[in-house]
Amino acid sequence: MSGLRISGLTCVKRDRVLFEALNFQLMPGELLYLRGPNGAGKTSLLRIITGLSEPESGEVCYDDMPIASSHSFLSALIYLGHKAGLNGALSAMDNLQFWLAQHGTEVSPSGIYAVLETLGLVGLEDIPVRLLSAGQQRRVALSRLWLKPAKIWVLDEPFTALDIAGIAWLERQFKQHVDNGGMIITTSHQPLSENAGKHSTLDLEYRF
Amino acid sequence: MKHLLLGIARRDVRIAFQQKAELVQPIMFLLMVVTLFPLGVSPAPETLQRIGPGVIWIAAILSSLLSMDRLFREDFNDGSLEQYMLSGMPLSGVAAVKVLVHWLISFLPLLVLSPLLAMFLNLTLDMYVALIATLILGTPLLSFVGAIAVGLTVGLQRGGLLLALLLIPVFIPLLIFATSAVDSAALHLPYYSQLAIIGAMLLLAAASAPFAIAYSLKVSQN
Amino acid sequence: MQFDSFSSFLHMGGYAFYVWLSFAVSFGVMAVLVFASYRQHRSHLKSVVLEQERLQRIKRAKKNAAVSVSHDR
Amino acid sequence: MWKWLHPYAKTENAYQLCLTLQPWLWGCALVCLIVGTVWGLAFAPQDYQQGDSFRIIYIHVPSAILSMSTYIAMAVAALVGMVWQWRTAYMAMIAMAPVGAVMTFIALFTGAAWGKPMWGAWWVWDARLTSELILLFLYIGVIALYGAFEDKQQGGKAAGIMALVGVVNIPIIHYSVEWWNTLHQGATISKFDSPSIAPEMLWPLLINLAGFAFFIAAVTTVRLRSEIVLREMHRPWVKRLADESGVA
Repeated sequence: MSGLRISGLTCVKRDRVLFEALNFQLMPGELLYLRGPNGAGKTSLLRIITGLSEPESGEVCYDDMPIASSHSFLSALIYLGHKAGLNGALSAMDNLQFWLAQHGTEVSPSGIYAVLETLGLVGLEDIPVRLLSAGQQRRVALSRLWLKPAKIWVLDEPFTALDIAGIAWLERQFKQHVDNGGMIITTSHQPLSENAGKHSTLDLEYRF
Repeated sequence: MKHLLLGIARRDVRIAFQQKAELVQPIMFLLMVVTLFPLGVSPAPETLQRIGPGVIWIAAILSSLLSMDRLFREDFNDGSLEQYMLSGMPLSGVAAVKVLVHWLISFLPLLVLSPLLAMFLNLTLDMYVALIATLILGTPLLSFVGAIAVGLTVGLQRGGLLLALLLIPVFIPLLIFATSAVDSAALHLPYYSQLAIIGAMLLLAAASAPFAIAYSLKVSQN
Repeated sequence: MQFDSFSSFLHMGGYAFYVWLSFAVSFGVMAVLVFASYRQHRSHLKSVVLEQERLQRIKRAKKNAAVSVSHDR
Repeated sequence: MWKWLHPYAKTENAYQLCLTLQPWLWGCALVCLIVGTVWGLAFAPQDYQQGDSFRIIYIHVPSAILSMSTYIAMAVAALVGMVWQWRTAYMAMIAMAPVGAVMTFIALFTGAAWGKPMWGAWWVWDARLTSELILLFLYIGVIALYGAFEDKQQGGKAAGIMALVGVVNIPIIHYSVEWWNTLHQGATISKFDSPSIAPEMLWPLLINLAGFAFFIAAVTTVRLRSEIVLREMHRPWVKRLADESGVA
């Protein structure tokens, strides 16, 4: 069955067990809200799910295939970490065009301009990214979600540096993506409002 | 393959040319280090000719250590490295392309500058021909092997000096063969065996380094 | 005139290569400097114009956004 | 003190001043350079020792002298900028740096080209050429430092301090290189003493010197104007200027 299945996942960082024997599933059309205090291992879990980090033990499968050997997993995935993944010397347009070239997705420049406009970045597309504010850089990073057709969104603190209007707007987009059969795992330092629609939660507690 | 070229190669070239000032710095460092030797040792043409090859190669290695750090550090710090890993492109391919672009950007100007260095150190024409041959074969080797150490130290805050400690011992064979090639050119002796050895080292590095770099990036990324 | 004929002037007492090379390179580099300076001046002026256009685009976008918000209410 | 200069601290007046001075500077530069070069190349007598190769002196000596004086002018501009907080002074300093670097390069190249027939090698570690090369490194240091800063205001101040440090070091470098050269006198064969200057040889040299000086001043005004436009980008008079210039 399609979807993400995590079984028996254990992660140890600097010989401190963050979580142990974690099992959960994420089905298409589901939004999973990952909650837990700082240092509970939320980011580490997300990185293991995307395959960036190796777990101590356990397995992450997509469509019943381990993600390391699954071809369709990476093309169906978008990961946005704490770092925006944008090079300061390049402009937002350049950064996104190169990112799309790396992921083998064809989007016309006008398409990119349109997405940046919906994110309220008109006029800021061609100046070096380092001149943008943290919130604007976060919006440029977020614009990737609508540039590459991907089902799985793995987002680490996507709301940081966004203003209130931005947060509400992003939550509505989550709801829309989930309704279209997408899957989202996200962490957030503030609870999701009802804009984001129904969502399941997973709690990680801090272990000494 | 197209993704690699369009996504990584053009991007690195674009970034490098956005910061033109940084392109010039390793070359000026090399020129200044070479200028120190006549002032420090002696301006006598014979002495300069004898120490010339060694001076140029040692200066090239030191200046490469300076510019080597820039290979992955920027991408690691701003998160682009994570996006490379999740882009479906083979990480070893990404590493190979980045190393080649880095060689083009920082070592090609060195080759262009080498006639000036040869003039400063009073090298004869045959010595210069040998020098260029060793530089063309040797500098990509510097880039490939250096990139492995850069991949390992990219996660550390102060990786610069540690990089030098890691790489200088590894560069010693290259230094020995390159300088001996130029010296035997000075004595009009054939130096093809030295070039062959450097070439062999280069081929070995070109074949195995990308995978080692990819692995070291995964290790420091984890 | 120090030289009896134009060809001996060009010959420059056997040092033609060095004299003409240094004069050519010197005036060449100076010409490049002048050209680069004027080009830089033009490009700075152009960047001012581009900056102004960008600010207009941002203002217009804000105005449209304000107009569209008022429609929603 | 210097009150009459103060209005030019305002960059717009400085811009207008450059505009008015520029044609005159270009005029004088071209006239002096043409007269000086033609006179030096064609009409000045041969040197009894070096023959006609000494004619390179008509470019080498002016550019060598002016490379040094441009650096000193840069340091003075930096000092003025620092003491009286004039932004225009810093901009003038930055405008001068590349011009001085070009002059130093010309002095180096012509020195090497002049040395080749005499010593048989394109480059000899002669005292004057070596200190000229080190001066080029000082220029490149100041330019690279300014380029490394994003905030041009801060970059100007940093480059200014570097220029002052450089100007203090120039005599030290000069005499230590001279001493180093005498130390290794046996080693090198550089009897680079300039030939005895007969009066009719001297005139074209002085004219060329003036020509080069006017050239430097003219290029500096051009570069200063472009620096002002860049640094005062958001000022209304610059916006008006950019529109009028029709560089759309």
